[in-house]
Amino acid sequence: MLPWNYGFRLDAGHIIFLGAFYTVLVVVATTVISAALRSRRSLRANEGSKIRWHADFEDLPARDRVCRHVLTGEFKRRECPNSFDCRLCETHGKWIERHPVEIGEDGDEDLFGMDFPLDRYYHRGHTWARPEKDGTVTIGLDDLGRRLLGTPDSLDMPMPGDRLQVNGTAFHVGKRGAVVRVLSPVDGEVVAVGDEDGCVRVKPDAAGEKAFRHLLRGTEVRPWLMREMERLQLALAAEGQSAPSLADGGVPVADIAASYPQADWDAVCGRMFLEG
Amino acid sequence: MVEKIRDQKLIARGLRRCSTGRFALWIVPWAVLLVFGLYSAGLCLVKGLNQTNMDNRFAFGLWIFLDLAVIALGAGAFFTGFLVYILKIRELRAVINSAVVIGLVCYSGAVAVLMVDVGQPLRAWFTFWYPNVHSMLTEVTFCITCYLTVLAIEYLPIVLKNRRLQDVPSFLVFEFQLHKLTYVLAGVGTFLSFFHQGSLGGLYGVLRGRPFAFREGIFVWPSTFFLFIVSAAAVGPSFILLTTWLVEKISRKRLVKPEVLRLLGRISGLMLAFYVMLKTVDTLIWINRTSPERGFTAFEYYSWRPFGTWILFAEIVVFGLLPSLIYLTPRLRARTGWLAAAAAMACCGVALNRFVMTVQTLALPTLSFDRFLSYTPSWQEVGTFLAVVAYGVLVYSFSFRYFRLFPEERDLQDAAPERNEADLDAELVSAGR
Amino acid sequence: MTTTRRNLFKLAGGAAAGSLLTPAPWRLITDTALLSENWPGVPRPKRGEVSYRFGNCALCTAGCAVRARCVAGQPVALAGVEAHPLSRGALCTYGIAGHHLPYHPARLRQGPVAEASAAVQSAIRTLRPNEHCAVLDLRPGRTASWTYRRAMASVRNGMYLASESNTAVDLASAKTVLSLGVPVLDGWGTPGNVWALRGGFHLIQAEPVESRTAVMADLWLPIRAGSEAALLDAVRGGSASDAAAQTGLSEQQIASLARELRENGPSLVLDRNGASPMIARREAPVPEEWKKAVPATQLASVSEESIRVLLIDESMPGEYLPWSAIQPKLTSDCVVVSFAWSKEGYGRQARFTLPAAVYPEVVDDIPPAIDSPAAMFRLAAALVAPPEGMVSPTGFIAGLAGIDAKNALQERVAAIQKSGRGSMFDPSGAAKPADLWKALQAGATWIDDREPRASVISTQIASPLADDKNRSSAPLAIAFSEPRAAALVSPLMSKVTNESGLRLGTHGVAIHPSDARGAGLAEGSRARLETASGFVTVDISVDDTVPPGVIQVGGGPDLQNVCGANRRGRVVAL
Amino acid sequence: MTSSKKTIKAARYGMTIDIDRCNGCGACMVACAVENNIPPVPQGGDRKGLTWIRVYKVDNGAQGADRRSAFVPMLCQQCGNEAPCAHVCPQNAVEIDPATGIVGQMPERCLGCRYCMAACPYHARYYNWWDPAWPAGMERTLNPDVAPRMRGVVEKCNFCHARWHAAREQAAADGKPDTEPVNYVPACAEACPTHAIRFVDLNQTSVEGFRMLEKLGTEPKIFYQSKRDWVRQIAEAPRPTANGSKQGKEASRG
Repeated sequence: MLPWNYGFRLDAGHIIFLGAFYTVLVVVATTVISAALRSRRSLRANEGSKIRWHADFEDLPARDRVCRHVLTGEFKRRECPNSFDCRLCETHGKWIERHPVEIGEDGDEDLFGMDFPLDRYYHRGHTWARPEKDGTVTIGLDDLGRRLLGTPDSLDMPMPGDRLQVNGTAFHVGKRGAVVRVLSPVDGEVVAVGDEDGCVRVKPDAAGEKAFRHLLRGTEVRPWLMREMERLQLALAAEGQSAPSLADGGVPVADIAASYPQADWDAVCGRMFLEG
Repeated sequence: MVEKIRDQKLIARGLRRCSTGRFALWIVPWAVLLVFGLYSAGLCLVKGLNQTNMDNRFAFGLWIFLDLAVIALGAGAFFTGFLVYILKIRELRAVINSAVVIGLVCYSGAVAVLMVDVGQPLRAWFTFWYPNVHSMLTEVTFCITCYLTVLAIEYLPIVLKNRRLQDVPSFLVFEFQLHKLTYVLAGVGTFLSFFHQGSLGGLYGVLRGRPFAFREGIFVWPSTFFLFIVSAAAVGPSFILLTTWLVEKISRKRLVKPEVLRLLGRISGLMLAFYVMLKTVDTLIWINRTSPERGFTAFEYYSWRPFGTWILFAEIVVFGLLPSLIYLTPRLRARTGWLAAAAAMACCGVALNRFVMTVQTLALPTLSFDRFLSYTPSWQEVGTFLAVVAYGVLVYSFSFRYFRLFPEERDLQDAAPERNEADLDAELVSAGR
Repeated sequence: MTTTRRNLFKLAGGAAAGSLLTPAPWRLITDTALLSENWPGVPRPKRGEVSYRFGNCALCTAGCAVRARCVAGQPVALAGVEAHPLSRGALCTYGIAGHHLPYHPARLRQGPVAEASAAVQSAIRTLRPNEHCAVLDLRPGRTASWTYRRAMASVRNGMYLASESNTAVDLASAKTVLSLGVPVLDGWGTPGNVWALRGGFHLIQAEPVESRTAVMADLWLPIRAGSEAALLDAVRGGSASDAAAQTGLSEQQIASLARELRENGPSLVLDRNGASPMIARREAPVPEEWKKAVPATQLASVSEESIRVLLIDESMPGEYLPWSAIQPKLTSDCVVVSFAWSKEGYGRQARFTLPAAVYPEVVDDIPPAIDSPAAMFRLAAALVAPPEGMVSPTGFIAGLAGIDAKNALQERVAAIQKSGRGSMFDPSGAAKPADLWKALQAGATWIDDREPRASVISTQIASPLADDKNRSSAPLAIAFSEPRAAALVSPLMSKVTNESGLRLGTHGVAIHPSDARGAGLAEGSRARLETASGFVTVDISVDDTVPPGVIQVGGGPDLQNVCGANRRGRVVAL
Repeated sequence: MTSSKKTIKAARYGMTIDIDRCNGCGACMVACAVENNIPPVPQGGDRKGLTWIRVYKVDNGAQGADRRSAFVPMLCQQCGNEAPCAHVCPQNAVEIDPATGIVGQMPERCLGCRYCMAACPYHARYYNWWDPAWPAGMERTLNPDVAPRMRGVVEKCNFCHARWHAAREQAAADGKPDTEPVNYVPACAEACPTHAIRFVDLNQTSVEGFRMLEKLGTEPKIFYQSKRDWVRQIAEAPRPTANGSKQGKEASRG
């Protein structure tokens, strides 16, 4: 195998055979090593949470990966290519230039008995972001999210100074053995935690419409929420529970978890908070 | 006590698996079998191969047959990988993970048995050290070891995807990056498999002293080289089909869309048809030229009970032509039952072929005054054989329980039979307006 | 710079990586291969300076000349001596591995010597007048035999039992040889001699089984087992039709056989108990004072229940007399002492079995073989030292009689030298060595001059054997396959017995598949072979070259003992 | 040693075996075992045995009185044209010595995969199924020139290669050109009491005779001789027999 081994002959056979063998070894080794190096690099550049979101997004069932414009019925079928970051999406850009989303007047909006104020942007992971006067942004769980988790068993909020990334983990909430990571709707640095309960004040990296382009707002909210209710139903149905269907106008109770004691809440929350 | 152990946290979110207790009940018998097998293998290692019923004439026995068969069945891993990553047939992503696990099981099992089978396992590395590059066995050894490594690396992402492990950021990231490069490994795997599947065939095709096995060659490789490649590629998908079907039956879950199984069936069927054609041609050449030239007329081989010509018929027609026809008949292919049956037949076919190549070759006398010998494996050999089976079942069971072998599984379990995706969308869209 | 742990790791890693680029580690691995060469449990042969020693094989009376290759004095290989006038460089299968015998696991290593001699002496003291103290000598014609005869002469009612040893066959002058189941080409005479003369005679082998001799014979007559006598009568002028009926040959065959024996003379007929014609053979000279020894007595002529003390010397293997023939001659309180290599043979019946030194541990002379018309005197050299506790039969028996036989061999040799008769073969090449004794110890052979006209004695052959009187109804006719009984054979004989089934082992018998099926036996199964004179446990091998109704038996003493006197037996599955 | 090999003019050692002179006594087998330190195997009969030369009893296939038998010593046929075994060994444990044409087996290199045994049409290769063991004390009779093989390796006839070395050293010591190991003869040929086995250098002497399974093209260097037609036919491909009964004989006898 090596030139100084007994019986080593440098004839055609050896050259071809060992050549192929060593090539294979080299290729395999390089693959693994480069994978290792790359991951080292991306860890350094703490893209950890981004990659986690990508992984989760990949694992989402096809039905949950649909483009926001499918929800609104504007497109027939489209799977989101940018893992819900519409800021990177030309299609979205072009589309909203042609027909911009009309934002309803401020004030609370009651959707299926849940409270979805229109003064804020909604993330598909059931968080909202509200730009404040001072240029900071408040982010928090939306009403469905709150009802899903009810009164959480555990809650680990970020520290002031922590950095948040869009679709990165904002905070973790524990409920009935399920620990759910809640996705952050914005990029930015945490400035204050919990002056409203379960809310975080963030100093965003970018301001203006573009910074919130990936979030749902105004008339988009209703169909999305409708879809979410459907998914909730599905998730519960998958748990063998009869869910409050829209048909009978059932309204999710304040603490949904409490009313489905048997359900594997881990699965339900995982599904609803877009966790793989 | 079993109830105490809660492994739910390890199970991928949203996948429904049986209770820990029931899982344990399923595992225990196999574990017992494995222990027994390891004991008998240990006997062979410690006391030597006199524990087996192999002898100077039957230098190879049950184990070599096992190796060849298992490696042929494990070919699904490389072939599916090839189809998914190189030919970009995305549908098969549904089974690729399962295929990798099967491949890993088969190959590691085969290598383990080989280590018991050789008289001086501690000298195994000599093959790398003083390789005789003209020996098919060298080719086999090199390729199989390399490919086993490749499979292990391909298996890694599947493991790292486990829910708990994913919580460790570095694992998560590494898995992500490695997954992006899998196509390279798939390519390498295809290359390696091509050669060792082939050289396993060559193993017997080159035996100039054994006219029953000897085949004329193309370049340095006898025809069996290519026959083995094709047959392996043909049966690999069948075996995946079969296992998937079995797992669906055992776990009483829908794991892949029926279309995927049908696709596997069609691919397998086409390859099988091709193989049957090649095999027939090869056999005819062998009967009419190769064998007579070396002083042996083919009918002599089949004059020894129990190896009559029926074995040839069974190999080519019953377990070759028939399944390929089933596969290629759309009406039958539509039925999962038929698919499974065809798959089973195809697997039997390749197993029979490997059996003929190994055992029958050695049983037939070459010297005119020598005699036909029969051989029955000793319980130690059988035990070792069973150990591999048990090992396979265990590894697969654990992988199935804790890793996501069938990415489509969750979607399928959501899409409850009464309401399917399409009208769900419709409803939502209408609701959106 | 400061050496942090990290740096150290880096250094180590770098060193390791770097060393991989040098041949050193790889060479190391290559050399570790040597480890597996001397695997634990594999014996390492001892080295030493190589020497060659000459001697003669004592396993049978052929006494083939042997050249032993010794390493540090220990014989590791035996070969024939080309130049030897009789054995001509040939060694038989058994002789080639003779140097293994001292290490045979079944060898006797100690025995009740004191008890034995006490018992014998008391028995002798209380001998009643009509009772005898007898020595049974399995290999007559040796100097030791003379010692026994002398000893018995001085013991009250002493008796020396042995078969006739001073007759020979003149194979050289024979033109036609009819062998009735005698393994002529497989150890009957001196292999080298027989093969050298083989071209000179026409060999007709009449034998139920196609033995190794039959395979090589010019003509093989597959006669029915036990019909030898009938065939012989026919060729001697008896009615061919009866013979044809009994032997299963055609009358023409018998007729042509008879004609050939008549016309293509001189012809020779061989049989397991003798030959015709046989010629008397002078014995090598012995000292005058020995002559007043008792003569040899044939066992048959001994009266029943008259032997009170029986001392059996089976230390040198020979034809085993079946115990069933011996036993009637013994008194109820008979003391039987056997000097033997192993428990095989008479060990089972003797009250005391004393361990005797085995070839090649003792210096002993070998009587001439049946195919040597002239007397011979040669010694089996002692190539290895016997272990502790071995009993010398001559010492023991001479001790009983109170005679001194330590230097019997030298005295005999002196007598030979004095006679001035004979010629010498000396492997070292000296034609007429000064010191005969030294030369003989170094492997030389003394060969007597042929008598001008040796008296021809026609022994009666093809004699009906013991149980033919009361025709045993046992289904199987016994046919011997191995030339002679060796109590011990080299463990390596398993190559020809177990590992290839070429020969039958000391307990091997072969029967036809149909008989095997009948007895519910299969290849390799153990069974009990029963004859009128007892039974023995045997290993069955199924062989369809053995005709149905025949059982071919191997050469172990037990088999000889049980089958020697019988023509029929049966096998019973165990 | 390798250096002196270069000086030696290549020999092609072979054998002629006169089947008509072989009486199947088995002396060759025992002599071989003695010379090459081949241990007696504890069990397994003729199928797990170790005997580099094995004498088969063959017959003309007739039944009853017309049946005639002969003995055929089978040893490694020392194939001259890329020996099947040498070709398949994965780690060069089988090497053909260009100086002698002897197909050599290196037990210390052998992995015990037994591929060579499957490849050999003459079944002349044997596997050490057992640890080599001799009765107590008998190790003293081992030949110091040949290292006993360990369990789990393949071995076979190498024309008593140790004797070849010894003979060459002897020749050198006697001042003869060490190119001719004059008194080199394998143990079996030396032991054969009937001189049926003769050892020859095929480069020096031309021999006639037939070779086993000649059509396989392995070019064996063992030449068999016989005047009997049916004996010469045994070298051909198998005589088909549906029931193994006839062959069953060799089952028991060789």
